[in-house]
Amino acid sequence: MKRQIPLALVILFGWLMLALYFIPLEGAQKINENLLDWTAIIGIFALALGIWSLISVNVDKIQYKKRDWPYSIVTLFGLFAMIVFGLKFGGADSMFQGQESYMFRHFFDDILIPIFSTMFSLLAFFIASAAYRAFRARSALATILLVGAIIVMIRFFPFIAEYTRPVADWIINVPNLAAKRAIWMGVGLGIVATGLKVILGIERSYLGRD
Amino acid sequence: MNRKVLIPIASIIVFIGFVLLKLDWDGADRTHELWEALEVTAGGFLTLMIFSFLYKDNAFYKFAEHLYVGISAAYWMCVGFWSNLAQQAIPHLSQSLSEALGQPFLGYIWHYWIPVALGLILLTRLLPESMKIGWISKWTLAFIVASTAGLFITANLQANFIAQIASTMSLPLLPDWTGFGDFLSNFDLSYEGQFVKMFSNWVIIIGVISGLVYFFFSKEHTGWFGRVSRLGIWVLMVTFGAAFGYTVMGRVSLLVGRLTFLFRDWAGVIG
Amino acid sequence: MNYYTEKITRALLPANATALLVALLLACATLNVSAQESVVEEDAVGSALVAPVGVSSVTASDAPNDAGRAVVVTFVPAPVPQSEDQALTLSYEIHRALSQDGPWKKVGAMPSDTTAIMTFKDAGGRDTTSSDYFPTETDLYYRVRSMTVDTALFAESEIAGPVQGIGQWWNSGRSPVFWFVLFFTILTLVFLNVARKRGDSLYIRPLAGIDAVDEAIGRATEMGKPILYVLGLGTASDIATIASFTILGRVSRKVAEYQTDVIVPCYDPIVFTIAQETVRSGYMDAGRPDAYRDEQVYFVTQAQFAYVAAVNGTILRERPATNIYLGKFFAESLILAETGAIAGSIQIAGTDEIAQLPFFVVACDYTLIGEELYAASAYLGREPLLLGALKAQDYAKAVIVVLAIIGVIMTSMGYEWFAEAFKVVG
Amino acid sequence: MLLAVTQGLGPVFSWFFWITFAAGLGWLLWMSITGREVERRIIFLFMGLTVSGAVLAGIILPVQETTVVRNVFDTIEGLSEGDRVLLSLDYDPSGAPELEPMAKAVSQHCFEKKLKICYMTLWGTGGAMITDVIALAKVDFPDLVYGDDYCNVGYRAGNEAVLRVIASDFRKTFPTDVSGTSLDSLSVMNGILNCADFKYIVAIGSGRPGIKEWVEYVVEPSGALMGSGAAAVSAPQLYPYYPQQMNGMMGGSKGASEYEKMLRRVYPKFKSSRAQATEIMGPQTVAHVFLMLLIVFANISYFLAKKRKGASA
Repeated sequence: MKRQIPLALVILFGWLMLALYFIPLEGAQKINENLLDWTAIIGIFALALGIWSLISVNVDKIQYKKRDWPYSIVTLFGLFAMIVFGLKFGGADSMFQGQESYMFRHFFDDILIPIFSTMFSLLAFFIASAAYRAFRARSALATILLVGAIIVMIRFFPFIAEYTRPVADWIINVPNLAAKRAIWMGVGLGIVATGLKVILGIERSYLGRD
Repeated sequence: MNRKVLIPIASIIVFIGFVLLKLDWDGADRTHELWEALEVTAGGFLTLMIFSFLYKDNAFYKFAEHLYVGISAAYWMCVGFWSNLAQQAIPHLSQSLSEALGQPFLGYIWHYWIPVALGLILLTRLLPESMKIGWISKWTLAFIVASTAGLFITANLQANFIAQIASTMSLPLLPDWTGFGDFLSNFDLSYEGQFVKMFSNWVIIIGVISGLVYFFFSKEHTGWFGRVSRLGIWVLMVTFGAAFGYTVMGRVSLLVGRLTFLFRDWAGVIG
Repeated sequence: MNYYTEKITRALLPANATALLVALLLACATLNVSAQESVVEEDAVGSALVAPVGVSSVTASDAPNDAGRAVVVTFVPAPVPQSEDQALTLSYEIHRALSQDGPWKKVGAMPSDTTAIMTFKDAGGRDTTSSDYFPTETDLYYRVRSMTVDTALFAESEIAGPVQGIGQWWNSGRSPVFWFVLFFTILTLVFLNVARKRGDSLYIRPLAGIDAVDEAIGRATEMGKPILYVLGLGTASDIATIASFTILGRVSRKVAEYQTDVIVPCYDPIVFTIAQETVRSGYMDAGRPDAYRDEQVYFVTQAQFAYVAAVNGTILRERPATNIYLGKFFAESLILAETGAIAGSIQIAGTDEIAQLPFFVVACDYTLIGEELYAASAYLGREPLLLGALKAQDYAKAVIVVLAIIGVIMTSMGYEWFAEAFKVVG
Repeated sequence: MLLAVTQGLGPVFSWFFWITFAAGLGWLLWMSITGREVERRIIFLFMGLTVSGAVLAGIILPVQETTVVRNVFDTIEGLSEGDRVLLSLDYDPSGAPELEPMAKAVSQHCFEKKLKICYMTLWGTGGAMITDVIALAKVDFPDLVYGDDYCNVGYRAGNEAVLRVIASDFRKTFPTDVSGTSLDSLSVMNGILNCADFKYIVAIGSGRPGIKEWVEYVVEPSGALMGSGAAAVSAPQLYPYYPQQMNGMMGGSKGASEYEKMLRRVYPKFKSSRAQATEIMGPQTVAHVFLMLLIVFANISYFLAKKRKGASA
C-alpha cells in the first residue's frame, strides 16, 4: 500500500497529462486547466509546512540560544508583523485590509524593495571580482571565454563600437544561436528522459523510501 | 556596557537622527511627512546595510537579512493565500466562507475539494511520527511531480526541441545561390551579403551538431569524435564569454539605480 | 464628394486596393458628417449608387484541431465593379445565425480584398454568458455582407450551412511531438532492457563535475565541515529540480555514509517537502536514519533575494567545505557562487538556465552544462536502469544529428517540405 | 568621452572624477605590472567609487540605434488609432532600473499614437510595477481615461498556465480587471477574445515566467505578433526567437535608451520627459571601461607572473 498508491498516482497522472496535450476536446482541456489550478492550491498548503519549518528553526535557535539567536527574533518579528498586517477583517473602514492595507503595502515598498534591489545590485560588484579572477588566458578554453567576453564588451564602447559592433552582433546572433540550440536540444532530451523516467515509475527518489 | 547592547542602541539613535534631518517641519500634513521621512531613511539605511556585506559579514547585514527573510516569507504567504486559496479554491467550495473572506461566491464545483484534500494530506507531515500517518503525504508529492512531468515533456518537446530542429533544418547551405560567377561578382562582407549569410548558416549547423556531439555520454571522446566534441565545447565557451560580457551592462544598471536612490532621494546631493 | 473619391479609388484600385481603402475609410470616418449629408443629397437628386455584387462560393466548415468552438468560413470576393454607379465594397462582415432565417449576429469583419479567396475563423468561448459564446455541436449558418461607405447600401451573399463546430479527439498539428514521444519511449524501454541484461558494464565518459562530488564529500569529512546543497529557485514542476532531487538523494546517502552533514535551504515549499523526504530516505539507505535531523532541510522564504541573502549568510557563517548548486538558477547564480568563492568552498554547479551558465562557469570550480545535469543522477547512482536511459538519450541525439544533416541537405536542394514536416502547429 | 555632457554636481566635480578615475586605474596597472594580486575588496571599492562618481557627475553619452529595437518602434508607429496593444510587465523592482524605462517609453509612444493599452503581469510583484509605469506615462497624458484608453488586468497566479489559457481565451483567466470590474464593461477590451486579437503584444520581462514563456505558450500556438523588452542578461538567449517568433527586442538599458532616442526624434514633445535609460547609460559605460581594463590588467599580471616563473625555473 505505502508503495503502490503513490506509484499508481504517478503513472495515472503522468500519462494523463501527457495525453491531454494531444486532445483538443473541450473536456480534455478543462481537465488540463483544472489540474494546473490544483497545483497552485496545493502549493498553499505546502507553504504552510514551509512557514512552520521557518518558525520552528528560529524558535529552536532562540530557545537554545544558538549562535546569532537574537537575529531570529528579528525574523519572527518581521514574519508575524507582516502576517498581522496581511489579515483582512472588519469591513471597509477596518485597519485590516489584507494586501490592500496601508502597513502591508508600506512594509513591502519600504523594507522589501530596498533590500531586494540592493541585493540584486551586489551583482555589479561580483561581476567585477569574478571577471578579474576568471578571465585570464590560463588555458585554451579560458582564452576562448575571455575573447568572447572582450569582443562583446567592446560592443558597448562609444567610438570603437562602430568597428567592433558587427563582429559582436555576429557572435551574439550566430555562434551564440548555435550553442543555445545545442544546449536546448540536449536539455529538451534530458527533460523528456527525466520526465519519462518519472512517469514510468523508474525514478522515484523524490518519493523517499518505504 | 558591552558592544552587543551599544551597537543596536547607537544605530537606533543615528537612525532617528537621520529621520529628523529628512523631516520637513513646515509641511502641512505632519503625519504624512513623518512617514515619508521614515520610508526614505529606512530605504537608505537598509541599502547601506546590505552593501556592508561586501566588506565582510557583520551585524548590520545580519539584521537586514533576517528582517528580509521574515517579512518576505509572510508577504508571499499572504499573496499566495489570497490569490490561490481565497480567490480560487474557496469561492468554488463554500458560500459562507467566501463571503467571510469578502470574495464573491462563484458557484460550487466539487472537484476543488481534490486539491484541498491533497493539501490537507500534505499537512499530515506535521503530525507526530508516532502516529505513523505522515506517509500518506507522498500521495500529494506523487501527484504534483507526475502531473508536471507529464505536462513538461510535451511543452518542452514542442518549443525547445522539435522547433529548434526544424529551424536548424530550414537553413540552406547555399542561400540565394545563383551560381559561382554571381557569388564572386557580388562578393560582399556586410551582414546582408551572401557570403556572410552562407558562412553564418554553416557556423550554426556545424555549431549545433558539434555541440550535440559534446553532450554524448556513452561514447569515448577520442579521435575524430573527440575533435568534434572539442569544437562543440569551444562554441559553448565563446557563447558563455559573450553572454557574460553582454550581462555586465544590465548588472551595472541596477547598481546605478541603487546609487541614484542613495544620492538623489536619500542624501539629496543631486537633483 | 463621395462620388468623386470613389472614382479616384476605382482608377487606382489595382495598385493597392486594401491600403487605399483603409485610408479612404479613415478619411470617411473623419469626414463622416459631410459624407452622410452628401448621401442624402444624392438620394434627393436620384443619382444614388446601386448595391455592389455580393461575394460568392461561401463555405463554412468545422475548424480542425480544436475544442469545437470554431468554424472556418471561406468566400470568393466579387470582382471590381464595372459600372460607375455601383458602390464599392469596403469591407466584409461575417454573420452567423442558428437558423437560415436568422436572427443574424455579426461575428467579425475583414477589410476588402479582391485578389484572393478570403478565410475567416469564427472562434469563441464556452461561457454562455459571455458575448463571445460559441455554441458547439449546433447547426450554424453563415453569410457574408459586403459593406460600402453607405451603411444602408450593402450586398448579402448566399447562406452557407448548416455547419457544426465539433471538438476533435486528436490534434494532428501536434503529431510530430507524438511521434517523437513514441520513438523516445520505445528507445528508452529497449535500452532499459539492454541495461538490465548487461548490468553496469555500459560505458559512460567521465564528467569532471560528477567526479568532484565524491571528492567533495570526502573533503568535507576531513575538514569536519558540512556540505551545502542548493536546489535553486525552481518549483517541483521544473524537471531540472526533479533531476536535482535524484542527485540530492544520492549525495545525502554518501554524506550519511561518511558521517558528515548536508544543509539544504529551500526556496519553494513543495520542493522543501520533497527535499526533506529525499534526504531522510538517503540517510535511511545509508543505514543511519537516526543521524537525520529535520533542521538540515529547512524552508527559508519564497522571495528570490531574501533567499539569496540567507544562503549567503549561511555560506559565510557555516563555511561549508563544498557548495553544490544544482537546479534552476536565475540572477542569484553569481551572488551565490562569488560568496562561495570568498568563503573558500569548492563549488559544483549545474543548471539548464542558459543565461546563468556563464556565471557558474566563471565562478565555480565545476559546472554541469545543461543536459549534463540530467545525466548526473545516472552517473552518481550507476544504476543499470538509469544508465540505460542515458544510452537512449545518446541514440536520440544521434538520430537528431543525422536528421539535421539530411534536413539541411534537403532544404538546400529546395525540398522544404522535409523541414516543414517537423514544424508543430497549434 | 570627456565631451560627455555633465549635469549632476557640475563640471568641476566631473574633472575631479575623471582625474581620480585615471589615477586609480594607474595604480591598478602598477599593481599588475609588479605582479601583485589586487584583493577582492579593493575591486569592490573601485567599482563602487567608479559608479558613484559617474552618477554624481551625471555623465550622458550618445547612443546608436539598431534594427532590432527599431522594429518594435516601427511596429507601434505603424499601428492606427484605436488599435489595442497588450503590455505585459513581467519584472519586479530589481528589474525596474532596466525595464521600467522601456515600459514607460512604449506606453508614451502608444498613448501618443492613441493606441489602447491593456497592462498585465505574470509576476506577483508586477502589480506595483504597472502602477508605477502608468503613473509615469500619465505625466505627459493627464487626460487618459481608465477603461477607454487603457486598462490594467493585473496579476493572476499560475505562471505558464496563465499564458496557456489566455492564448485561447483571455477572459477565462482575466474575467475582471485588477479592481474587479468586468472586462465586458471596459471599452479597451471590446472584442478581445484572446491574445491574437491584440494588434501587438509587448512583453517586457527579466526572468521566468517572461519572454520565453510568452513565445512558447502564446506566440507559438496563436501566432500573435509580439515584440519584447528583455533584461540585458536574458537578451542574448532570446535572440533565436528573433525575427520569427518576435519581430523586435529591446535589450537592457541600451535597448531602452535607443527607444527613448527614437521616441524623442519622432516626437520632440517628449524631450522634456526624463530619459531614465539614457541617464543610466553614462555610468554604465564608465563601469564598463573599468571592467574591461580590469580584465586587461589581470592578464598582464598573469603573463608577467608566468614569464617570471619561466625565467626563474
